[in-house]
Amino acid sequence: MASSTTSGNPSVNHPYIPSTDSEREEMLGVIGVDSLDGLLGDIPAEHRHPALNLDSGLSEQELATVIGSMAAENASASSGYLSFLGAGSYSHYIPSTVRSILQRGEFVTAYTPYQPEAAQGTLQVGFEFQTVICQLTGMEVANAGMYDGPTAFAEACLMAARVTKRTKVGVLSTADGRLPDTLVAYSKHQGIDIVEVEPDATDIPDDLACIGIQSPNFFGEIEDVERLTKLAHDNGALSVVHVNPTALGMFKAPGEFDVDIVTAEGQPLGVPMAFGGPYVGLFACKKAHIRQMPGRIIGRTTDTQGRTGYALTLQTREQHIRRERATSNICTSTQLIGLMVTVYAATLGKQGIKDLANLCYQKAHYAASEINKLDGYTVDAMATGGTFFHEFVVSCPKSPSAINADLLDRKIIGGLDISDRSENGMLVCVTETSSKADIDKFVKALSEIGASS
Amino acid sequence: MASSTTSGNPSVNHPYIPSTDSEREEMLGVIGVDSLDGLLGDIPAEHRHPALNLDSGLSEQELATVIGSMAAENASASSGYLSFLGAGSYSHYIPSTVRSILQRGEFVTAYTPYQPEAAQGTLQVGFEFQTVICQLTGMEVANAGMYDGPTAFAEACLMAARVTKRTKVGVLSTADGRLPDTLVAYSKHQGIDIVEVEPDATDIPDDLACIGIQSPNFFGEIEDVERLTKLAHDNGALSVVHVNPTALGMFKAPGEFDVDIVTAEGQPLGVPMAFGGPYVGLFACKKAHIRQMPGRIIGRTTDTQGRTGYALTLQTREQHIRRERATSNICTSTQLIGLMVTVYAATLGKQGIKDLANLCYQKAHYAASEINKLDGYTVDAMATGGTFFHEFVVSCPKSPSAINADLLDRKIIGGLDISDRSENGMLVCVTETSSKADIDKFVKALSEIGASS
Amino acid sequence: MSITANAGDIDRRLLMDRSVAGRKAFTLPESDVPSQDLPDSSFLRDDVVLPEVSQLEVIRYFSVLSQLNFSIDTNFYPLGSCTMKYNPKINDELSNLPGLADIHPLQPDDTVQGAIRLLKNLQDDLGEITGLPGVSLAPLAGAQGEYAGLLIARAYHEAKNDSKRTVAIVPDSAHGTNPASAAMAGLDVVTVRSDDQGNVDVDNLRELANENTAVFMLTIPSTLGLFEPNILEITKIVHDAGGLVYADGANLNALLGLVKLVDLGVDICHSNLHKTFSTPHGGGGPGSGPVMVTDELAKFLPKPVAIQTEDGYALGTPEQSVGTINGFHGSFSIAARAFAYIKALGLEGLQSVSENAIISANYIQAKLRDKYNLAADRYCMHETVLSATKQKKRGVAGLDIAKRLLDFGIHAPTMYFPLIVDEALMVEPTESESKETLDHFIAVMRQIDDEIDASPELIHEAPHDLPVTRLDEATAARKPVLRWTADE
Amino acid sequence: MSITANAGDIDRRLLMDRSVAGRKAFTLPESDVPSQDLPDSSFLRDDVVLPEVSQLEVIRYFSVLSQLNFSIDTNFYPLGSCTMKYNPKINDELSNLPGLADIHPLQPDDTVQGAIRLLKNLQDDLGEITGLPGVSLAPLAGAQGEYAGLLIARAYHEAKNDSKRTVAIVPDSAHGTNPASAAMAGLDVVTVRSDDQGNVDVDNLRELANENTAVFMLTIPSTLGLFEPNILEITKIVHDAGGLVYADGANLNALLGLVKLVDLGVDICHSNLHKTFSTPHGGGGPGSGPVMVTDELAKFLPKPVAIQTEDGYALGTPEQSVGTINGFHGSFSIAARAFAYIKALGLEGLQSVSENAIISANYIQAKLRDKYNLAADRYCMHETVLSATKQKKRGVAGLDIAKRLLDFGIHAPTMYFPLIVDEALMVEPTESESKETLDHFIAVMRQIDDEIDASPELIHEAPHDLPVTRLDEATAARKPVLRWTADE
Ligand SMILES: Cc1ncc(COP(=O)(O)O)c(C=O)c1O
Ligand SMILES: Cc1ncc(COP(=O)(O)O)c(C=O)c1O
Repeated sequence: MASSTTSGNPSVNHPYIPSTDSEREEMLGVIGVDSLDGLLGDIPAEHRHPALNLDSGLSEQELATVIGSMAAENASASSGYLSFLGAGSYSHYIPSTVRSILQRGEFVTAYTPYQPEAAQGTLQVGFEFQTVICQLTGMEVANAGMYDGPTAFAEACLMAARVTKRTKVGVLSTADGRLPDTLVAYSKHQGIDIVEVEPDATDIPDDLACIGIQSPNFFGEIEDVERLTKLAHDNGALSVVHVNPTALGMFKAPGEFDVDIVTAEGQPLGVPMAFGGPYVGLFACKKAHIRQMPGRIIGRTTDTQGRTGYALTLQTREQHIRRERATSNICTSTQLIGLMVTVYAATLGKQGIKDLANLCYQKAHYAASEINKLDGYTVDAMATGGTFFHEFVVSCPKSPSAINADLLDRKIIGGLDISDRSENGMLVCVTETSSKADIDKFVKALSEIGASS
Repeated sequence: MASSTTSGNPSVNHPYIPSTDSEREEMLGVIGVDSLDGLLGDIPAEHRHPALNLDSGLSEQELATVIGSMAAENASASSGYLSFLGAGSYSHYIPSTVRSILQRGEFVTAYTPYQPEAAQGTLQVGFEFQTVICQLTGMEVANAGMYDGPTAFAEACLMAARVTKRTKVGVLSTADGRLPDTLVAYSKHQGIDIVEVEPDATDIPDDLACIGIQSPNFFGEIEDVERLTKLAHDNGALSVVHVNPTALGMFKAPGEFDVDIVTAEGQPLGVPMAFGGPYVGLFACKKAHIRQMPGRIIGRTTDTQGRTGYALTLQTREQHIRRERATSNICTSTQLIGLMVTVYAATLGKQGIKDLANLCYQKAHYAASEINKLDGYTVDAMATGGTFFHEFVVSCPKSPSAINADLLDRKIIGGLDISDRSENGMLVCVTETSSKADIDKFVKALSEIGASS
Repeated sequence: MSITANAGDIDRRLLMDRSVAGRKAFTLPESDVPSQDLPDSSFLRDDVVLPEVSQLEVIRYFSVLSQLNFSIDTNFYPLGSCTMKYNPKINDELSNLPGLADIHPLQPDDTVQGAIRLLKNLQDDLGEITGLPGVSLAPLAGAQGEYAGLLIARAYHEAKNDSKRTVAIVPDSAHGTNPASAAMAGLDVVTVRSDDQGNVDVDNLRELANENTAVFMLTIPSTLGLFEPNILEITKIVHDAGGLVYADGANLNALLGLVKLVDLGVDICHSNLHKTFSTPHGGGGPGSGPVMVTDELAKFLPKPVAIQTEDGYALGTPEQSVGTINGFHGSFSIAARAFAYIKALGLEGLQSVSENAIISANYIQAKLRDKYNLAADRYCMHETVLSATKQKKRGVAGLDIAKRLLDFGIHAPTMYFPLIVDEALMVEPTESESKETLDHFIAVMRQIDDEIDASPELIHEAPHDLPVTRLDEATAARKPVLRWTADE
Repeated sequence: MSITANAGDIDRRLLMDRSVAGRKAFTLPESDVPSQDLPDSSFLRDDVVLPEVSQLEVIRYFSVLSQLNFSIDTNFYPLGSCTMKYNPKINDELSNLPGLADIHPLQPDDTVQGAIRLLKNLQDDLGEITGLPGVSLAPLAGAQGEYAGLLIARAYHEAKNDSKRTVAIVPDSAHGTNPASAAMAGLDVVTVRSDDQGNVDVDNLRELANENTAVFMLTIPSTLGLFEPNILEITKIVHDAGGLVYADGANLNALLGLVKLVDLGVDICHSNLHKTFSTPHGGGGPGSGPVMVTDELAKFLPKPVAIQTEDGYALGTPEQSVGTINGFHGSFSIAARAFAYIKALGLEGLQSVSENAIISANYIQAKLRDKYNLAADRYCMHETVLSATKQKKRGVAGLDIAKRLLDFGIHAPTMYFPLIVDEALMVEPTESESKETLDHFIAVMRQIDDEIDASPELIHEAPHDLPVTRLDEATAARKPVLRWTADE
């Protein structure tokens, strides 16, 4: 009889499933059916219990072997590779505090805090997160996080369109292609047009909803956010600035330039690169616009006894209340990554974020100046006098892809090949995780590879 | 002035030390001294602030590099080595639940539970631990853990001496040398004599406090605990049995043989090998002897509201109460390793411990029979018909140390060279962490190395 | 001023309020490169005012805060539609292996073969489970999966030059993300009614489906935890009208190995890996919402898609891809967890997941139906929607019952969803809770019903023993305080 | 039967009481080798009756239990003599690296060079800090370090054929392990009095030290948190009598970089790595208690000792070693944590540890001395011993005050130790707690003193809000229940 409860399959007793055969039997009895199939009457009989081509289950030890071997196939710092990739995902040292707090099951295995009485931990952390993002960006308000940087940027442009009631969005030509690409995917059926704006533009169409600026831009260079913001405002547009949060330890905050909306990829703030995700999008804006903000927002309030507490707020913007008129369709977001960012910011603190930005600056500039000395290699920003952070474009003596192939033989993952945007251009990124010895090894390899061309 | 508060040293602001210069200043003011030195008047001035030859502090990132490189110098499974070492420390798969619970700071950073109201977590786990040890060994009572297996064995022999009021201790000649060695170190100034007893002895001196039996013994073979216990009892001695806890998933428990005290190394139950420690000594005995037991004991009781709670009990045996008349000097013990053992036992459970013992048995016997087929190699237990578990002695065609050197070139760490106890003897251990392919590779290597002699 | 003596009454001050000038929790290494000139000071900012606390304060602050949460690791959490099941620890561990956590998304394919192989295997398994073989793991959550699916539907119609199909038909019981995603995709949302059994009103659907229909979005099983008895008819109506059928797979936990979505007539679906495939919810993400489609639609999938080539594995872009819906390749380390989950359970295990989830929900329903009304009085799938209308008449709302449950250490069910059920309490026990836990929940729910008459104030003022009582959410929204500020 | 509604009132049932036949939390792999014959059934046992629970139940059970503990990660824990300081998370992490955690103790030296190098470096640092260059990391805790030290003392006298030295002189203020270890080492314990200042009574010592004296055991600073002003005289008396001076280094936290023990005349000492060097206490271990000795005594050290050779590093046995005091090489992964701690702080940091520990203790003492008597009314080192004698007269014992502190989320100080102080409350704040935390503690201690008159029942019945109130320890000892049994 036991087998009938699982409809012909041998009933499986698995570590993730506590019920035993006799318990299943008993429950089916209470329900009043003979077998599971008695509960499945609504499923078309001809399609019930289809044949499936899946493996049998593995023990934990076997699982660890299978996935461990997949991990071992990848080249990473732990397998002895140096890497000079950046372009939106950055290698930074993650403090032990971040990993330690990330192991707290009470944070990891909770749901979105819809019941605030049972979620004050998540909620207070979210409020801290919003505070950190405001402090970093110099903005008035921030939400509790978006999916990632590019979607935050896309949602910011859509928000600018809502706020200005305009349908044309300008994006600076120096932005990472992933920003306009995501914006296109996010807006293509909403009648939004996207136009490219040059960083040195002195006028813009007068029907722009916003200028979207990445600074430091895709090439690592700081844009003149102040001037561009003024240009936007003069034309009734908003200024949307996408930043690298690490750079904010050193460079002026967008808030100082009257920027309207700031977005960023939160990954550099304590989040593993993890082949691209999950990350967290940072989103901050002027207080005037909060009711147009997408995403979850946590507010402070009091309980019936007058004690401070935190709760989700301004929920009428959200899909579960406003449905097709919501400011965004986002539901499950990135709270846990927000926790990582919050612990990271608390750990680095005022001095740490400054020291970190400086250290990254020093290392990247050292690398740039050493590379710039090499025959055949030019660092563009050094040639033009641009101010850069973290990453810079190297014009190489031959195709970056050929150079990268040679580098790989020396266990070096070179910079990003951006020859589609800049002739023989390689976008090189250096952070605090590269030692001088690592940089010197890279420079020496470039030199040798360049000479052999 | 700030520097004077730290007596000439620049005051250090470190992540582990929150006080700032101004706070130190303020506190010294409240205390009523000008500087720290005002508090150090009792330290002979000529010896104050000695020169010390120590490095400066490292940042966390640097620390991770320094210790990471030390770790990378060692050969382990993660660097691709196979190992067939056992002899008191065993490679077993540790379930994720164990590591996960071990990350709970509330367990890790608590003190010995002297304040039971604030330590019910630690205490209930300890009670669970005692239960697990009783269930495994078949004994009536267990303590909350000793330093490690050999010290537990030594303390058991000393306890037998107290119980019997005799001063001569017998230890089986087949025991791991670390057991009598530790016993010697533990007893040498207490007028205890240690005599060797052969496993097939049919009579023993009539003034023995106990026979100390390791089973499975050093060579992996099961001893006739029942007969030896009876022999001990017939002579007014106790029977002390040191077991391998993994073997108890399969082999009869000492409790079935009227054994008086059972000890074991707890390491196989979910504890990393960690170059030898920390481990946990398991200690169980008959209820009649509990007031002579060493170590911490946790008992169940009720609070003023009648609720169940747990507390340290029978503390009058311990050093902090009885001082020089205590049953042991042990204070800080191994509670956290006990937690690991407890989570391990709860995770494996009734079926798992049985399956594990069987799997180890199957693998070791497969390896033994394959090695036994090789020219020049003999598995002693297979020759004599002994029953073994986990490990077995191989008589090799040449010196095990020479064979091991060759094996190492193939990234195999061979069995333990025990040629001091058995001619050209190698003690080989195989657990569930060795796959058939691993074993076959080892056997093939032995075969080739044997042939090349 | 007396200090409150209560171990439960913890210090709620924010980090900035704990900050002391000069304290730190971390030190950066000294620079080992020759000192470089800084940019012009006009570029540089003053200090970022972040917390200045010690490392112990960081750990203690967040550790204590964590204890204020209910979570799967500590509580029964029968939150309907959310599938709060056990999140295996081994999955977290494996996804954090350096070889998976420390790889850059733009590394050359040949340096990340293991990672891409993992993605490809997961795509294949999800394709097999749903019967929809075109899979992209790019979407970062269910809602993004929906949006990607709708982009695909639009691209499909556009490719056929069928430009008038601008309507999404959505049941009144649908989750809010469905209409919100449809609106983002530029579709007009038309609502189809549910009948009194909680099923799609087939006649109403027949009226609505026409040459403007781009897509019909259906949650399977429905948000009432019910399987549409007319599913084949429904999908046929849509297909006959030239529309596509989108299945919201948030409830896939009920169907593993029991039925393939493709066999029901589904063209496109998403799955929330953070529900059915047990990746942790993290207090509100990160998640992952892969989109699965028929072979015919695979060419429209968002990029990237993992493919097998002659030399190994690669990330590719489908021919007519709807494009890039986010930064890189989706939630990779969430995908790794879901992959581990599927491998650990295997075919029989996955079937057992759904079977046990269904039995548990029906068991609760059977044991509570004399006390609580049901949204639909028939066997449910993996969740049951209770309706507290009888209790409401006796003076206690669904919300009060939800809050009262918290007092017993049980998380509240999903409240007031689906919108079509009065005083809805949607209970999803999942397969990973023991019968003992279900019995405890049942006993508590029955006791709360008794309390309505015996001691209603216990319910109205609940919860009693949590870090806060009910919060003033109205003021929070009217006068939003959204961050710490210096001048408080 | 009504269920108690209280989120704090958790289910305390044991695992065996949650066990259901057939449930499991883990699966072993299938065997991949040909099936082998089992031994004769006479060897085999029936099932081991261990818990049968699901994996979620394992995680939830232990997670919830953990929350019942006070700990450094969640509470101020000013437990005197125990040095409950911050335990850096990075140290746990690094000691768990596979290259350190997964190595076998009997691996050939050349396969574990990194591990032995770590041990050698730590030996050198401990030797430098104490000035005692002979170091063995073998002892598994402070008490075993003491025992090892006493074995060395005995070996030293024996080597000189000085067999009548069988007495250990121990102050009346000593920790219980001192006399217990001495007894284990076959020494007769003779107690030296403390004077009214809490110092060793030098005259009494002079009377006791003679040709039978093997060793004098002194805790430095003393268990009263005081530094012996006559230390040089004391050690001279012992040396003149031909005895050795053993320093119990449990309080070394006060002396880092401020004074070397060797300069005070110490011959042998131990250090508790789980105190001064910040390895976590784990709820009662594991610890590590290295023993440090003068060059002259190094040949007697227990084995192993890490040494540097021409080809690298090796584990060696000193010529006249007192032998093997436990299984392998000591608490290796605890040693790794202590090493990480020393490297993270460096010279200046270690000095700062002691300086700040001393300032914090004196600050508390200064702020409480008007309300509480002091064991000795002078500046203390890293801890202050209060005496609740004034409070006792008003009806409240030290124990009551300790329990009342728990209500405020503060762990109790060490009670009734040292034995020579009436109603002792030994407070050790450590350097890792902020001034704000100290101020909070001070305020609470003052408030409790006020409560004695205002509301004494609050104190007598404390703690109020913890998982249990005071426990019946008498019955626990009289009728011991030490394990779960089936027939309850
Ligand atoms: C039925 C249903 N559809 C869609 C979603 C949205 O999924 P996500 O939160 O992953 O974006 C949810 C999540 O709650 C849901 O329950
Ligand atoms: C003064 C003193 N000596 C010795 C010890 C014993 O050390 P351990 O607990 O590490 O064995 C302690 C521990 O509490 C102590 O405080």
